[in-house]
Amino acid sequence: MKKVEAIIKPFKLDDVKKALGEMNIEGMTVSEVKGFGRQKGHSEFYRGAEYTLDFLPKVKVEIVTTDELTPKVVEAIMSAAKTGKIGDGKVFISPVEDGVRIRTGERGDDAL
Amino acid sequence: MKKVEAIIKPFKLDDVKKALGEMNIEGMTVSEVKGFGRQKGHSEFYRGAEYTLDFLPKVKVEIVTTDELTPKVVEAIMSAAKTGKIGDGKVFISPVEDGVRIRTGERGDDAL
Amino acid sequence: MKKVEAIIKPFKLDDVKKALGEMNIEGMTVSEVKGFGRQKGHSEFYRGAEYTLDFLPKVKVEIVTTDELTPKVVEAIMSAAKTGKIGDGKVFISPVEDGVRIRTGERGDDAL
Amino acid sequence: MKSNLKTIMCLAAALLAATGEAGAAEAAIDKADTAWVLVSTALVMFMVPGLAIFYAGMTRQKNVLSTIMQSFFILCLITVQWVVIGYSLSFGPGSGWPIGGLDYIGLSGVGNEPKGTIPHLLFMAFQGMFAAITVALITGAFAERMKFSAVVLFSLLWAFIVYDPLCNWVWGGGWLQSLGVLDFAGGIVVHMSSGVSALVAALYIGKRRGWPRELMPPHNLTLTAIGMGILWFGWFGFNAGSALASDGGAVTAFVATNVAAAAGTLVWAFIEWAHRGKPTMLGAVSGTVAGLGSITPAAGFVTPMAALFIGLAGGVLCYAAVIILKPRFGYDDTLDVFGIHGVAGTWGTLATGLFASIGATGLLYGNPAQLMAQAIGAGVTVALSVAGTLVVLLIVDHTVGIRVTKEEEIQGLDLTQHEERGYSL
Amino acid sequence: MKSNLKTIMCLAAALLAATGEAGAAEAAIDKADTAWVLVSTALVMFMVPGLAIFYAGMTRQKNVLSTIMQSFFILCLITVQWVVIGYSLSFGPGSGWPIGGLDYIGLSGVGNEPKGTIPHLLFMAFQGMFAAITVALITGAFAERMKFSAVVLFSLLWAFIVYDPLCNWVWGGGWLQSLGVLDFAGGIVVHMSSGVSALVAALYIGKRRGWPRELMPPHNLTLTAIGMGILWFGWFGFNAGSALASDGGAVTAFVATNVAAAAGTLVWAFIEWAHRGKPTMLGAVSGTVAGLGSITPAAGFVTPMAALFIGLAGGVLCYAAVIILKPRFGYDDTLDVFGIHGVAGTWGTLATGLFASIGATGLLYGNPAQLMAQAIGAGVTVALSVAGTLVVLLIVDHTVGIRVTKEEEIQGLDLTQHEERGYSL
Amino acid sequence: MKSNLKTIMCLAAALLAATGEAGAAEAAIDKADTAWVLVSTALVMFMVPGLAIFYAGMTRQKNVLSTIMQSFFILCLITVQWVVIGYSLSFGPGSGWPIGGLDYIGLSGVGNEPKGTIPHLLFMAFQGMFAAITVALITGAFAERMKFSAVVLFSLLWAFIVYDPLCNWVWGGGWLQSLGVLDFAGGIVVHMSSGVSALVAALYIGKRRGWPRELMPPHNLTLTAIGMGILWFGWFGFNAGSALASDGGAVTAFVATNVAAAAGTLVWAFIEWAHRGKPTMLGAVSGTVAGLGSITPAAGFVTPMAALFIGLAGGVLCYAAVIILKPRFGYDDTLDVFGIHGVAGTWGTLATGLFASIGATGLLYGNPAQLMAQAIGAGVTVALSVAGTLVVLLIVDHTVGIRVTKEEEIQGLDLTQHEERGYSL
Ligand SMILES: Nc1ncnc2c1ncn2[C@@H]1O[C@H](COP(=O)(O)OP(=O)(O)O)[C@@H](O)[C@H]1O
Ligand SMILES: Nc1ncnc2c1ncn2[C@@H]1O[C@H](COP(=O)(O)OP(=O)(O)O)[C@@H](O)[C@H]1O
Ligand SMILES: Nc1ncnc2c1ncn2[C@@H]1O[C@H](COP(=O)(O)OP(=O)(O)O)[C@@H](O)[C@H]1O
Repeated sequence: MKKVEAIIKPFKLDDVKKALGEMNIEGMTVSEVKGFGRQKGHSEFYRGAEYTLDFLPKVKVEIVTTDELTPKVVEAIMSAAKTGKIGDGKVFISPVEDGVRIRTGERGDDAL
Repeated sequence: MKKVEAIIKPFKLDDVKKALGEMNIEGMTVSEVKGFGRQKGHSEFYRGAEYTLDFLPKVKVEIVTTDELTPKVVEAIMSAAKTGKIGDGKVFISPVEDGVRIRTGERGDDAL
Repeated sequence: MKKVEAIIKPFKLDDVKKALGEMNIEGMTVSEVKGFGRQKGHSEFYRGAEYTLDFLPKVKVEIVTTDELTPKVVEAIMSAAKTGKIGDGKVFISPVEDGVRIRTGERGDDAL
Repeated sequence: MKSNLKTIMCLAAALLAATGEAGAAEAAIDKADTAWVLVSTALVMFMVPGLAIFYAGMTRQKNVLSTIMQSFFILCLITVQWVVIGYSLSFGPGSGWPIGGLDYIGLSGVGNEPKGTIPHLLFMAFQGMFAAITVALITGAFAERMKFSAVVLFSLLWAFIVYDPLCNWVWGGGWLQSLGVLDFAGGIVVHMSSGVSALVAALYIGKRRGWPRELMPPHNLTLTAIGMGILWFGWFGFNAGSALASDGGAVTAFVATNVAAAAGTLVWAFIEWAHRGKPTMLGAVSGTVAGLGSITPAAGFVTPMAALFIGLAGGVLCYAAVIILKPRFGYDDTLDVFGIHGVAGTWGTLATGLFASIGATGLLYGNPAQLMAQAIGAGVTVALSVAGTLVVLLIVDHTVGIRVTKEEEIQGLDLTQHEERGYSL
Repeated sequence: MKSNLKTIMCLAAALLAATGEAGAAEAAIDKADTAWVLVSTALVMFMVPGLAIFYAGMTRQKNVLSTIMQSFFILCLITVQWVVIGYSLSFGPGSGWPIGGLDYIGLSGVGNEPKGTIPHLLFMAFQGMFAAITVALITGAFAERMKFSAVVLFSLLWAFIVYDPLCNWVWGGGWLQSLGVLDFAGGIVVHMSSGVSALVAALYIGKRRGWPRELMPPHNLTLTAIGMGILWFGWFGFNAGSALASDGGAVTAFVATNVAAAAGTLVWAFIEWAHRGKPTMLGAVSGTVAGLGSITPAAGFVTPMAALFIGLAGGVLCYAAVIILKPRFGYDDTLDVFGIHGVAGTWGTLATGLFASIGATGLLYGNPAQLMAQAIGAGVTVALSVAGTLVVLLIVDHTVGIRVTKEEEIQGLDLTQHEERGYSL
Repeated sequence: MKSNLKTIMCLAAALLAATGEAGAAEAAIDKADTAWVLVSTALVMFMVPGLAIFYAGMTRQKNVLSTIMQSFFILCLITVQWVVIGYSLSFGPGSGWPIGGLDYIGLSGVGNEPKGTIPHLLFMAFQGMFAAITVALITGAFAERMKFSAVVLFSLLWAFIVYDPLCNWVWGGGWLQSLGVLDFAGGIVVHMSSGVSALVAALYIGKRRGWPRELMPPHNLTLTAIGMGILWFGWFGFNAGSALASDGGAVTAFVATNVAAAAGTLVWAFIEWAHRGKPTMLGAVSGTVAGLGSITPAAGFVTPMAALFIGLAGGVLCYAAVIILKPRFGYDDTLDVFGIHGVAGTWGTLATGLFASIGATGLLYGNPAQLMAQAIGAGVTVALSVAGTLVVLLIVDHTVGIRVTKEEEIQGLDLTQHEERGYSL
């Protein structure tokens, strides 16, 4: 089992969800994060004080999936989230040892 | 060391916290996330526009713990978070290589 | 590749960012979390109801970096985030198997 | 131009009247009084959305819209009930027991002829706002757990069974008024009636799930602060408008209102400071309402210094009720309608019997009968509110049902009763 | 002291006039009328920030400040346009076709001499607030996608090309007024003109990116609730202030306003309840505006019971327009300016021709000519609004450009047009 | 009925007076004036919660309640101080130097007898609101870092040491008034005094931790927008109410206020647009306050076109102070009380000496002495404010201590001073 963790642009979330849905992946967890990277943040201006924010709103999508499906999930995310402009984000893959579905107690790949 | 990551229903957080407290686990980190899964979201209605939201508010609890305690932690969470209804959530276990307590510099299991 | 995950005090974020910037690490993802630990939360008082909150606002910083740089990253965070008082937080290191830059498709260390 | 001629007619008539017939003089409308009561009516209306957000800021986020909706909907519901029949039941010519006559149904016969020195229709409108806000006040007691259909039915029935009779008795020429009970702007009719009924409703419907074990902090106190600002502002119309004239009586009530509001705020904050170590903003605004509620029945009858004292004592009493009594008795009056409006209204009603010195005379000025009358008024109000509210609650419970399900309470009333959410930030 | 002497002069003059010269009587200022119109002018001003936050609560978070800024800036822009030239174009002595004269430019000749029974300058100020809010209303149609420079230019041009002429025709002694068209407080001049123009603008600028596929829930309905409270409150100045006197006419309008607002709210909520299963708060306040918009042209001419009916029907019609028509036709009038103000204004204008019974006579009271006049007024307003708004849009589009880029729309107008953010919570 | 008879008496008296004794005429209360001043008093009260949320929106989230609490608490504190002693010190019959007499302590002798054409008690209440808001304005300078106990003590002492004497000198029959200094509605007494004192306090207490290096964006500008709406609305009572009559003087002040507010807004936004590329909403509302502050001392004395100019220039000057001067001098006046109220008040005070043409004559109309008087008034105000505020600060610092600890500042004043939080969203 792997965890695929993607940091993407917020307005791409819908597309990513749809792409994953098409490959019958329906479980995922999403959170709002702030990204620091090469993409520069916007500036704001209040009564003479200018702030160039170095963080940008991003969305983190986490999907735990089987080893087998992992490459496909990564690919689906990549093509759905890509705009080709700086700040498109990253996908990280890391190992997961086990998973449990709380409701049923199912373990491993059955829990996904 | 393992990281136990549980996605649960928000109103179950208190119970989970209590269950973990009873086994003397007091360190944990909690964040608000949105879950996509089998459980269907609620619908909202505004001036003729109906939205069926496909995400649901969930809470993610992360506990880094020793290899030894891991199964007990998982079990404690499972029994505390279970309602038996769809959407109860998941627990994922993944490897952690090291941990440090910033204040003291302690490492490994001592840092927990 | 490793993921370095630090739970720190919110007002230390700037210092951590600066410390990492000095070692040319510019990519990171930050999220707001609530921490439960030894540090006691504040209390609030509303019309006779007193709440001692057991969670505290914390910031989670995630940096995926090369195996080589990992110890330096951890050290930089530790010295920047330290106040010496309870609640300074933790750093956890875990394995990451691969990373991809969505924009270019670059993989592995190139993606960082 | 037209109105100018009218003014002249008026003047001429007035002068004639002064020299000749007193009857004609009674019939004259005063335009300045009209202006002030127009403004006051608008101000009291504004209090209802003010109350809605004052309340809503103190609930949990998942119930913010339902809380607003309740007050706002009641404003509309009672406005229609009032023009159709409520005004007649309250002020229609009739026996005064148990209720006014039916002559004014559909406002028939209620036009711009004078009622005192203002148009009758304006008097009707001003009074209608009082009916609306009184009902809205009660919603604070059962916030976060009542079905919306139950709120609607409860409000309508309560207006008929409690408000209209009580208003008739105290203000509409009924028996309490004949008895000499004084209620300048609604200490009895508005605050006591809503406060006592709120307690009954809170006891009937039961505690919120998890209360008091679970944390239920106010979700957005900036709303509460805005609401407080509007309430204080509107209260000038409520109290000083109740003089129904732009004269010294209005000024007396205005100053008393302002001073008592300030006194209530300060005393609550200072007690909290002494008792708990820190003064809270929510405490301060709670004290404001306590002061305002306390002065309401007395506003036009007392000096500024008496108002200061009434506000101070009101703050102390309400503090005690909310911070000490409520936890002891363990009832869940969500937003402390009883602890603040009920207690303040009762205190103010009695205080009127003590301190009245302008246009009426209280105990301290040698008229113990007034205090007795006030006590009777208060007693009757408690009795009517308890009995009437119980009847209403039983009817509601056995028809549409009163409380949301456990699941709905957990998910919140906004989504389950109204299918919408307060914030999508 | 000074004003006392003045009063006496006044009285003396009035008495003289009553016995002697009618001309002098015309010239007298009534201080009570002045007080009421002063208050009303302030109330109408207050409606603009009320509208700003009413609107802003319904947009997405990234556009909250831009939405507020638009209404607020327009208040200022039109205030200056009005005193410099707009008032003259609207009310300056002139032919009435196509527009008033230029005598009052820079308010020359506009002082505290009487205009009716109030100072002329006050009449000017009161009318100026109407001009401002009318323009601000339109912004709801193109919210979340128009460049700020385009909003500014659009507003200024629209005031000249649509508002000032229409105001002159209906209220400034122009040809529609001569024709006998009735518009008590702006059903035609304010609501129809802004509502129809809003539809034209929404069609011209096109849908928001992603609409209606993407979710665009209101980001903060507590703002909308506060805004609604302010709007209702201010509407008393708008409608009852339009009597320009503190008299029975104002009272009639006040009561009609209140009753129609309540009726519109109730009917919208109940229809939603029946039709959708649950009443929403946003629906309720939408109904309030529908009721208020409907009664505006009729307010001073109808009985409370007629107002009740006008409000009810207004709620039904606007509900149909917003919930049924809009999805069918698929235009993106962001905040339903047409569906609510346009529809309500039109209905109210016609309803005036049906129900007028106080100071005017409608069809139901035997005067079919009034309905005909109203229909002509409505028709002309549609024609002028469509044509005028199109001209304005074309000018704006070909000079500063009308719509933000796709990137800017995604990032939001707050950051891209104003370089600031609503919340840093 | 009762008031009708009174009116008639009044009329009779007035007619008698007109023919006979002037003294009796002076004593008459005008009910329309009373209505307008009642409303105005309520409006000025409403400005305080308006200010509270205007300010609170600009602070960081952790200080939102403390900011609201400060203004709100001051309203109450000063209300009580005023009725107990402040009014006497300001307006009590006395020498005028350094302060009024003690005759009015506890409002003894202050009843509903006429003061001008309104009840004396109403005059007292109206003036009391000015005292309260002046003190509240200062809190913007030391927001986010002063102990609550220090705020309370500071406010009370400042009222005694700066406000009451200054009010006496300028409005209470004191020496500046005798000198002919004009201040229609508080350019000197309210805006200059609070603005200059704010600068002194900001310098004394020092910068906020991290300022200007750290980002401190306003946490919720929708609050600031609501606050601005309330402030503009209330300012009509502030300025036009200062005519103390419902007459042409009030209308003049009303129109001037509105025009200057609009002009200040437009000019700030356009300068920002030119200078920075984009106009901000916060800039726009800052310009509104600049325009309003500038016109305050002049409101009843100038034509609408002069008001337009005064507002424009006020916007330019305040923009320069806030955007250019403040960064250069590096003082941390958190919410720009000096840069806006101080600068606008000073400009308006001098502008009154230039543009006065109604009921007074300025330099441009041939009376250089007026400008001189205004300059003296301004100079004296600066001197008193600097000296008085320093004394107050020293007392506060050496008794309860002035600034929170570093830890408290980091955690925020809401939790550390009031043990509550603004939002639990
Ligand atoms: N090393 C990293 N560790 C964690 N998150 C990262 C890392 N590098 C980038 N990110 C995340 O990815 C986002 C996009 O990165 P950025 O450098 O802006 O553009 P790009 O993905 O086009 O290279 C960042 O905002 C940040 O949230
Ligand atoms: N494969 C997955 N990866 C990450 N999170 C998941 C995954 N599957 C489910 N989740 C999380 O668990 C929550 C509950 O899942 P759901 O399918 O609704 O019900 P159940 O847990 O009863 O099967 C989801 O809302 C989501 O946050
Ligand atoms: N075992 C753990 N797993 C996950 N997060 C933890 C764990 N222990 C502590 N934390 C996080 O670290 C924060 C600081 O821990 P705390 O015990 O308060 O102080 P200290 O770091 O000084 O020991 C906590 O608020 C929590 O967010």
